Amino acid sequence: MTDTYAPLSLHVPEPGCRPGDTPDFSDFEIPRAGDVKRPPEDVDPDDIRDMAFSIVRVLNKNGEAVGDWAGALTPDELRTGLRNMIKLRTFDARMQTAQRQGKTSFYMQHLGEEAVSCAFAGALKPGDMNFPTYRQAGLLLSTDYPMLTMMNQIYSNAEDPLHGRQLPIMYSSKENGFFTISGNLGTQFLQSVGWAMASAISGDTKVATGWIGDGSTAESDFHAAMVFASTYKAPVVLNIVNNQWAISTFQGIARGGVGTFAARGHGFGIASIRVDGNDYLAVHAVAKWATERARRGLGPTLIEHVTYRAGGHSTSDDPSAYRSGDEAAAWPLGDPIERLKTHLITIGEWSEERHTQAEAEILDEVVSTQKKAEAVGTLGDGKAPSPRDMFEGVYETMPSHLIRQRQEAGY
Amino acid sequence: MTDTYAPLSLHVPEPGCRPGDTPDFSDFEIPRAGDVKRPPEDVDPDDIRDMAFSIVRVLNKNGEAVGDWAGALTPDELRTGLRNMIKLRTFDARMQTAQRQGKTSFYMQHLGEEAVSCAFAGALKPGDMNFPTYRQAGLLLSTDYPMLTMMNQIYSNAEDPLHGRQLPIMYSSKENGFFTISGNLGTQFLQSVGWAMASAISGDTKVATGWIGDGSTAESDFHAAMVFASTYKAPVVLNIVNNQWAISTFQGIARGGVGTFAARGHGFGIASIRVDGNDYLAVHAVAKWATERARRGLGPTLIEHVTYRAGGHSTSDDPSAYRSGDEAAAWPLGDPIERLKTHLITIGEWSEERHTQAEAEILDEVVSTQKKAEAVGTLGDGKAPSPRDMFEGVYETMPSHLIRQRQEAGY
Amino acid sequence: MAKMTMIEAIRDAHDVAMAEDERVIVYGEDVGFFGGVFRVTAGLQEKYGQSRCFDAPINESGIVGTAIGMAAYGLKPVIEIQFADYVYPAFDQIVSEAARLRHRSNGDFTCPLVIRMPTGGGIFGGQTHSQSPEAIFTHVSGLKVLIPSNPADAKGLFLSAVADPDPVIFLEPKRLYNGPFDGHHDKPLQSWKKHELGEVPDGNNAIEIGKANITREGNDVTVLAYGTMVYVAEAAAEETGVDAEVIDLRSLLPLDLDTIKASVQKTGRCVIVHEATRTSGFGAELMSLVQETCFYHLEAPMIRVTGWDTPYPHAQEWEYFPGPARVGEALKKVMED
Amino acid sequence: MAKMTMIEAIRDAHDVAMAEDERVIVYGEDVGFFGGVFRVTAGLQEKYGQSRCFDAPINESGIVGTAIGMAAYGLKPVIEIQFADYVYPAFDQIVSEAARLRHRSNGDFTCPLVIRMPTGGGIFGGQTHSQSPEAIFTHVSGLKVLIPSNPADAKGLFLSAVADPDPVIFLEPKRLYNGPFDGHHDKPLQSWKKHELGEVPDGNNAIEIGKANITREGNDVTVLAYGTMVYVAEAAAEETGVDAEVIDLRSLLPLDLDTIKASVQKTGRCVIVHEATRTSGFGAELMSLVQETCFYHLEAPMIRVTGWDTPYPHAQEWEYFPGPARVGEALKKVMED
Ligand SMILES: Cc1ncc(C[n+]2csc(CCOP(=O)(O)OP(=O)(O)O)c2C)c(N)n1
Ligand SMILES: Cc1ncc(C[n+]2csc(CCOP(=O)(O)OP(=O)(O)O)c2C)c(N)n1
Ligand SMILES: [Mg+2]
Ligand SMILES: [Mg+2]
Repeated sequence: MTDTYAPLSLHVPEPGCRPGDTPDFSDFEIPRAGDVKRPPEDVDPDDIRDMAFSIVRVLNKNGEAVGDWAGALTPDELRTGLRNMIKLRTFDARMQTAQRQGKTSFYMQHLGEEAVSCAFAGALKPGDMNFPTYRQAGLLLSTDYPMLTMMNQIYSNAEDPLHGRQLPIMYSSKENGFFTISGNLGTQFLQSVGWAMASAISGDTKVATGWIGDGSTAESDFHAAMVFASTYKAPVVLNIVNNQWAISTFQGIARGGVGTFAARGHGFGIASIRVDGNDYLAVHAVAKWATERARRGLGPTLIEHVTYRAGGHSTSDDPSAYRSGDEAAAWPLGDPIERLKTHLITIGEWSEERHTQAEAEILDEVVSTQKKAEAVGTLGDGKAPSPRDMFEGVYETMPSHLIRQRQEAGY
Repeated sequence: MTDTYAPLSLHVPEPGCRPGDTPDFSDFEIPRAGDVKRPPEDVDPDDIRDMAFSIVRVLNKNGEAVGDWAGALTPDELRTGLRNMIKLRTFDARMQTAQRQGKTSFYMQHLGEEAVSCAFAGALKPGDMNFPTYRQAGLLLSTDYPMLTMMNQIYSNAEDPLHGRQLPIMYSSKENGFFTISGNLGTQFLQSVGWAMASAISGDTKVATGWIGDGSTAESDFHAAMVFASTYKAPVVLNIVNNQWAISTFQGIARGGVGTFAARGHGFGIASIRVDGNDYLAVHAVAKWATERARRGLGPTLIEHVTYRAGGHSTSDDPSAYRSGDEAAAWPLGDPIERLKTHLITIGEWSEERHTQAEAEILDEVVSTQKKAEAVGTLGDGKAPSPRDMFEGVYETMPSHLIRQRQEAGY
Repeated sequence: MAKMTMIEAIRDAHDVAMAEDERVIVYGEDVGFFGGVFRVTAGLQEKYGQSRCFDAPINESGIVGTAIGMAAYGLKPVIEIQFADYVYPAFDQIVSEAARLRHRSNGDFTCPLVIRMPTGGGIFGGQTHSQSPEAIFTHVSGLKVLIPSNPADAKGLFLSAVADPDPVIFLEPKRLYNGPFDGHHDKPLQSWKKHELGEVPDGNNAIEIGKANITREGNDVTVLAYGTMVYVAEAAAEETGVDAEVIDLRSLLPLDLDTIKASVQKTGRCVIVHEATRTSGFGAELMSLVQETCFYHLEAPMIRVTGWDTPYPHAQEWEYFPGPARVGEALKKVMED
Repeated sequence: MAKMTMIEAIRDAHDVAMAEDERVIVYGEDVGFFGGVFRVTAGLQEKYGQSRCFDAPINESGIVGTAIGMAAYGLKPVIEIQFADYVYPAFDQIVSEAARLRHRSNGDFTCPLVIRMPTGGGIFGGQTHSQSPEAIFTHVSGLKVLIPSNPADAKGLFLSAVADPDPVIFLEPKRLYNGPFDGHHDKPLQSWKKHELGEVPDGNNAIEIGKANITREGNDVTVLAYGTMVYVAEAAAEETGVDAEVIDLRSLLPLDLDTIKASVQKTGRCVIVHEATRTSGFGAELMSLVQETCFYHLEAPMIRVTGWDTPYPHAQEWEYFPGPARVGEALKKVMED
């Protein structure tokens, strides 16, 4: 030890690559598919701490499903998954364009992350409740919820079930287990824990899932969720979607040091796992494992889905201002649709022709649904929900001061 | 896997022992003194993850200082430490009684936890800044800050440096590195990180310490502090004082599962250590190690001080309503004053007689100081700060609306 | 009818609500085994079990956030924030979530939730155990804000709050928890135990939300008050001899504007009293509503008697607190104007 | 003098402040490399380095809490909350800490801190990109609350905020960031780029905090407005032909009551306009102050024109937003009363 010290300086983390740089993911450690073993659901969380520093992967480079997390899904289920992901991507592309055309105010897409929400959806049972962020529409689109209704919401038109009150994509469907989305980050991650506690209090067997982005793990409600989930062993699956970027800031700004997001669970004794978020089979298998733990009263699980946000943050930003345009292509975990497609072809259950045909069918469905929605109306075309709707639903029964204001407003 | 599930139920953690029960700390794993090795200050936090699950201890059962954390303090320094702890305990006892006598509104004591703040104080350098809670007055009392001023503050009398504005014990002394205490839990733990960032931004060599209780780690600002400290590698030492209890709730309500509070650092890659909070030498050694890391730009350290709150939470509560009265005596890490005393006697640097004499001297000092303070005034005896003081200092310059209100109030 | 302190009345109300509806779940810091730092929930865990009344970690956002999830599930959580001064960490969950859930999901999800908190000063609690944050909640569309001034109202309003389908902020004036109910609160070190108790009806005496209560009839000036200030206003009226009509608002949002209007249109004068800091306090809204609806009836400028625009002090508590003397002066002044 | 948008003016103000005083530190979400989602801080990191302008984790309490620590150290942090709608998680740090640091430590520690945030609606941002939370900050003793309405004021007030020894909430009306400055904001999908810019003085044009600005002189009615509403009020006056005096408050706390009083005592009538929800909005405080100080001069009831007491809607934005038509009606009504 010395008594003279050098002046301190502030350490500000920087991503490996900025616009103009060549992306380099060589530091990113990726275990081989099949390497991470599947523990029993009732494992002691202490005994699987290493899983927070590795990555569960099922699909290998050749498109084969390997290891003991494989084998949970039938070819039919896999094809449904593939179709759901294509649908989500197609839907996104059309809606993104519709926003550019001025048909609505705002849009957010899932490009590159489709597996996370689509594969997870298959692990749930009716009555379970998801508390998604704006980037898990696959949880809704994979159910029987009408795509037309989603578009009506996006257009804030006369058939928008939310009556024009909410920003586009802030869907809500209790029936389909999709909690009303909030624009405030992290709040709902915590609410999912409360919902799960309520299920336990009520002697129910339903489970909740919470969702949060890598950047949003920094929010305080992330911590509150961990505290409550661990204290009461709530039947909840807490999902971090680590798509490497918040808006313009990379995950190092939220993560700090050398930890992983999954390792945040260790201080709470929560079972914590990282999974290849672009591997439909791996996400599904881990989701099944974790929901099963929850449903059997074995406590919460924290899952970090490792994926990549291939598009912009939303229609309001241009990622080329803060990251290299080549980064998406260099992302080592590939594209989720391509990978599942290859797997299905490899096992003889799919073909390039069927894929092309499926894409065309889905595009048709999306386009024709879009036409129907636009016939009802788009934002600002005058066929909007009534201004009266703005006053309704603030309370179950409208109090007199709101009635007076509504009258003053002339509706 | 089965498709029928048993009804879920809510898990509510319970302490091992409630009023009437016999305390049982047999589950509490305590390593032997000297067992935990001292890593170099520039150790990779990843390589010492096990330290978050063990406890650094220096004093063994026989009162000897053992292992490689020992040897940092001279007998003189140890005697000063002992005197500081006795002073704090004596001060507390007198002030607690003064509150019972109606001389002030409120008091909080340190009984059983004196080593934590007194031993830590010795590891700091002038200019460093502590962000204490209400239970680290040892950080102030161990400096040259006048005890009389502390009493004046407690009595909200005419010489209270805070002019009667603050609750008793909410001291403030910039000069003595003691940040103004807040009644809101957790807020200051976070502020310490900002102060440390400022030191780094300014190319300074000062470090900050943050303090929080076990119960308060549940607060969201705990998380915010970890996020910012790890992201910017702030020169800060973050201290959790785990005294086993919040108010009526035991640490299991805040901790959940099987983790330790120290392990909260792992998700952030923060160096995390547990220390025997009732071992003056261990606390001092760990504090030295952590402040040295901070001062050399090696990043933050999270320390969990394992101790026991032997008294009530504050003068407002009666712990016998929620825990066994025998728990304090059963606490396996003993009493910090007794342990340091025994050590000094063991190494031939202290004796029962000197101890008794020291206690008497200190009591004299405290009593005579108390008389002086009471001569100035106690709460409600009419010799209070002026009501005018309430209007001053809201802003540097009093705005006109406050001047008007002050005039309206008649001051 | 039984004689009770306000604490006992609210405890009794919990008991009634929990017995009637097993969806009512009670939690908060120290609320379970110990029964709360003010003992409001004492005995409930023992009676209803740990999954209906339990201790929460010290994270106010966590308490409110989980309660929102529970309410969305279909339970009726009743949560305690230990002091109103500690509600701010939960502010986002209350404002951005609880208050808007019904509206933004068009009723798909709702939030029947009661957030209780001891409020106000008068116990030498300093700046972190004395605040009155009611005004900021009244600025949030989607919330209801109640504040009882006596044990019977506390029970009755609590029961309505639990039955309400929307989130309710339930403010409990801690200076009234054990009395006194006489407006002379400035006896700081006197025991709380010696004051008269309130008559509280047995069973479910739910009191409709949004109805004010005229606690003292008068013809010369209307005093708008709530919580502890109701007694201060009454004491001031007695002491000054001004023929004041004292209205205990009980519900700030929704507000019983009809009762206020009728009274001010009768008296032509109005004094508004609250403990919170003045600027943008709820008194501002009250004064605005009265000027908007009673302008032509007003004979003198209305006056606000409030806490000062400073942090709540410790030693200067009774100079900060709007006591009978200050309210009395306002009554005299408004009569002279 | 240069022609600038409000964004450019605030950016320029940062540049001046950072060049003058190396204690000025700028950070927030996306504020560093990218220069902020509205690009207010673009170029500052490049110019002043990473330790004076940097990206923060997404934790608003963390941003404010660390800034308080920095201010206590002796720096002058200027932080951005990405949208005012996201300030609630930081509310505790602002209310319980920043605002009270000086008072509770008797000046031992102080908090010179600027908290910037885009505020207000008009960009189809729905309920989480449109709110106007100014009123709740004005209820907090120890804070100052500023809101400019044009590029020159934005720069001048910002520089005073940075120089101020106490915490300042600096609200930036995002509907004015790039214009228009003509009161006709209800053209949602029109590009922001095409509007006239403002003249902004070079260098340090600090504008004293607490001084309102009469942007339109008139004799018949006083309109109190701030931010975007200043232009709405002016447009309404033009269109109705009512001889209205429009006061741009610029500083809500401290407030320029003298200017307000002088105007209302001249006109005898007052209309108050803001975007925030009505109940307990800042309009209530303004109306109360006017009634307290100008009672005998008032010839008609004052009127508030505000956002409605609902969450901020998406599709119904222009029915919610108090546009020139609604303000015009109020002007006509107050003249008839
Ligand atoms: C409380 C709050 N603060 C800030 C924002 C603005 N914001 C919206 S999305 C976003 C980035 C979130 O990044 P991440 O959590 O990684 O999610 P992703 O978009 O990558 O899915 C930010 C800062 C917000 N919506 N809410
Ligand atoms: C934000 C906030 N919530 C609640 C409280 C009330 N409160 C004061 S101390 C305390 C318990 C704290 O326990 P712990 O952190 O373990 O500290 P200890 O008292 O044991 O040192 C509580 C709940 C508070 N002061 N601030
Ligand atoms: Mg992300
Ligand atoms: Mg404790």
